[in-house]
Amino acid sequence: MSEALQSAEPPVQGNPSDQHQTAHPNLPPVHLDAFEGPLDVLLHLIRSQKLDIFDIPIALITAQYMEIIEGQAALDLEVAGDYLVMASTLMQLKSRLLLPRPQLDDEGNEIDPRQELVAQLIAYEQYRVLAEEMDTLPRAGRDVFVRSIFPESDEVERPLPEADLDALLLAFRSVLKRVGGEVRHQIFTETISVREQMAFVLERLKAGGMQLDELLQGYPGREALVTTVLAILELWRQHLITVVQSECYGSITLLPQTAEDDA
Amino acid sequence: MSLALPLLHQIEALILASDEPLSLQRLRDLTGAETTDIRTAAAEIESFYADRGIRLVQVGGGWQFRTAPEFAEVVQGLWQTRAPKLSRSTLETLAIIAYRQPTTRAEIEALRGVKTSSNIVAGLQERGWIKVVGRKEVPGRPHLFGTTKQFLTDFGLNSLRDLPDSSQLLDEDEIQQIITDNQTEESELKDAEAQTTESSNEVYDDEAEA
Amino acid sequence: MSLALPLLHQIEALILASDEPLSLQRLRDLTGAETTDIRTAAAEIESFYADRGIRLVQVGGGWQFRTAPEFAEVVQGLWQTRAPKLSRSTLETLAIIAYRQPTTRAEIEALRGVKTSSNIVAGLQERGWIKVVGRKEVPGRPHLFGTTKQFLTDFGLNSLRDLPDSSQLLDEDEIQQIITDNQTEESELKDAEAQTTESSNEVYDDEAEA
Repeated sequence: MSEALQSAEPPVQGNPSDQHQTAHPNLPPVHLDAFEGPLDVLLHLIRSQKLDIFDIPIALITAQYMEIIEGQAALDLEVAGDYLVMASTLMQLKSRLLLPRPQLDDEGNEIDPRQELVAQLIAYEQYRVLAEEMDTLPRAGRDVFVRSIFPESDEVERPLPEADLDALLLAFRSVLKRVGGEVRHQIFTETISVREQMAFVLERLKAGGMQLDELLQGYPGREALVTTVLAILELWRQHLITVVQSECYGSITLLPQTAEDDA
Repeated sequence: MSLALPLLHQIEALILASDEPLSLQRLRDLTGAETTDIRTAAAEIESFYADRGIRLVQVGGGWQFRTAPEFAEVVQGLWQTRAPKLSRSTLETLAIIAYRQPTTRAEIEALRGVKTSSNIVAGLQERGWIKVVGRKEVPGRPHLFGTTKQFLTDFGLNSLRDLPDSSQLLDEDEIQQIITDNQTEESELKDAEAQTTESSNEVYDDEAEA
Repeated sequence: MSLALPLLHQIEALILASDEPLSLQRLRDLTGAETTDIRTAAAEIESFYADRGIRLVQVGGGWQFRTAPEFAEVVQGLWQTRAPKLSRSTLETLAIIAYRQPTTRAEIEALRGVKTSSNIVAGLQERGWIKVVGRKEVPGRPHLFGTTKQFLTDFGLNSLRDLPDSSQLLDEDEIQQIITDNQTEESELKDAEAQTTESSNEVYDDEAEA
């Protein structure tokens, strides 16, 4: 409460060669993670202290900015670059403002060295505000919902939907992004070929039991063989089939669980 | 107008958005209202739509909005120029079956985090993209689903091996992100898997060592 | 009730049955009715549903039934998972693309003053909200991004003109103008800056017209 009041002090009426040489002592501490970059930090400093964006007290802002940057325990290298570039821009501005003779444009008017930064801040601030407004629009799937299945009256014959591989892969991607823990681990370590083979073996066993040798016949190549054996082991592990070996080194029979039970 | 409007409108919204017909039980859970009030509201909605283009009908143990039968012909026209799209829930269900086959509805639901309506599974079967390949030997002996040849043909695949590995669908950053996110939720997910894998895991491990 | 009921009810049925917003053009093709009659009917349906649990809204260039926003909470109960929040970086990137399209990643980065991770752009593409609409004819020929119909539909907008405050958005020249104005009129500008932005806006508009 008191903090808020203090930071909402009367507007600082800065001028190019402003007298504040030290950081505002009452700014609440901030963490860079809360910001979207250097422009966001500067806007925060300007707006929270009700400074005039068209007449930014550069010395004050630079000091405050540097304090925030230096206050960060560890800067992510990827983001650090953008923050450091801004730091040097601010320092340059500060020294240019101290020059006795200001730069003039073609018509002899004074060029305010802060102009470019101000333009950048205003442009960014607009989008920052618009982004917030956009987030408040009633969003499908968050605030409003549409029908996702379309059963019509029985008289309507709805044609079959078309296959779309990209959409299918995107759908699985979003499932993968949501799941976690062991499930995720399992999904990432298994290969699709074992899964495919599992379905195939189950299918072949639908009619009844089968000798392992018989099932493995017609699998040329070591890889296919290994995949099939892995599939059988996985099916067995998951209690999807029964593996029977009547005697040591005897032939191995694979039984579908269902056939046995249904009989 | 015997009822507070909000309940009636809540029910209307719920039925529109639901993936499956909404049963009385579900409506009670979702709205917290009494059975009699829900029945009254549903009856009011039904009579309200009785002579419009939309009907509230009772199907498969629940309520659902459907188009009025007298407009069947005009509605049919919708798909003459463009085939209907696959819904997100259908796509997710199909993708899980493709990648995790043979798999059960329980596993699909565990992965999707949502109840998967039987409409979706039935629709995929009807489309000829999935089939029952067996039953799982757990209580209830649920069906095990797998994809079909038709699925491969329609999606332009020679074999399931043409599908990219799941690890290729996400990049390193995303996988890392998931790992971080999940470390906190790990325990919640244990339940879902326990049913499907863990118990059988132990059995297998024992036997393998023997 | 200026219209024959059948048309109104036909349109109602068609919109309910369609898996995407139904445009005027398609409604005309499907019903064979006149543009004005369809508009009148749609307006009547809209007002009919104005205070119910379902709303008829115009989004992405067509009409669609949606649940009323005030029931978001109860409808959300249908699913165990909630729509994930959009990060500020995602929203800002999307806002820049929406308001400035077509635009490049370099432009987005220049405006935000930070690198935009490829994940953000990829994530927006995956949601179907943005797409590559061309290439900019500068060295490297970078992709130009724009928003999609899906974006309009998901954000409840009928067209890009419905984006909030799009008419007030200033371009570089306008911003330069404001800065110049403010520097020459420094004395008047010692007030709150909220005022300054607005008033200078008007100043610019006047000059633009002059």
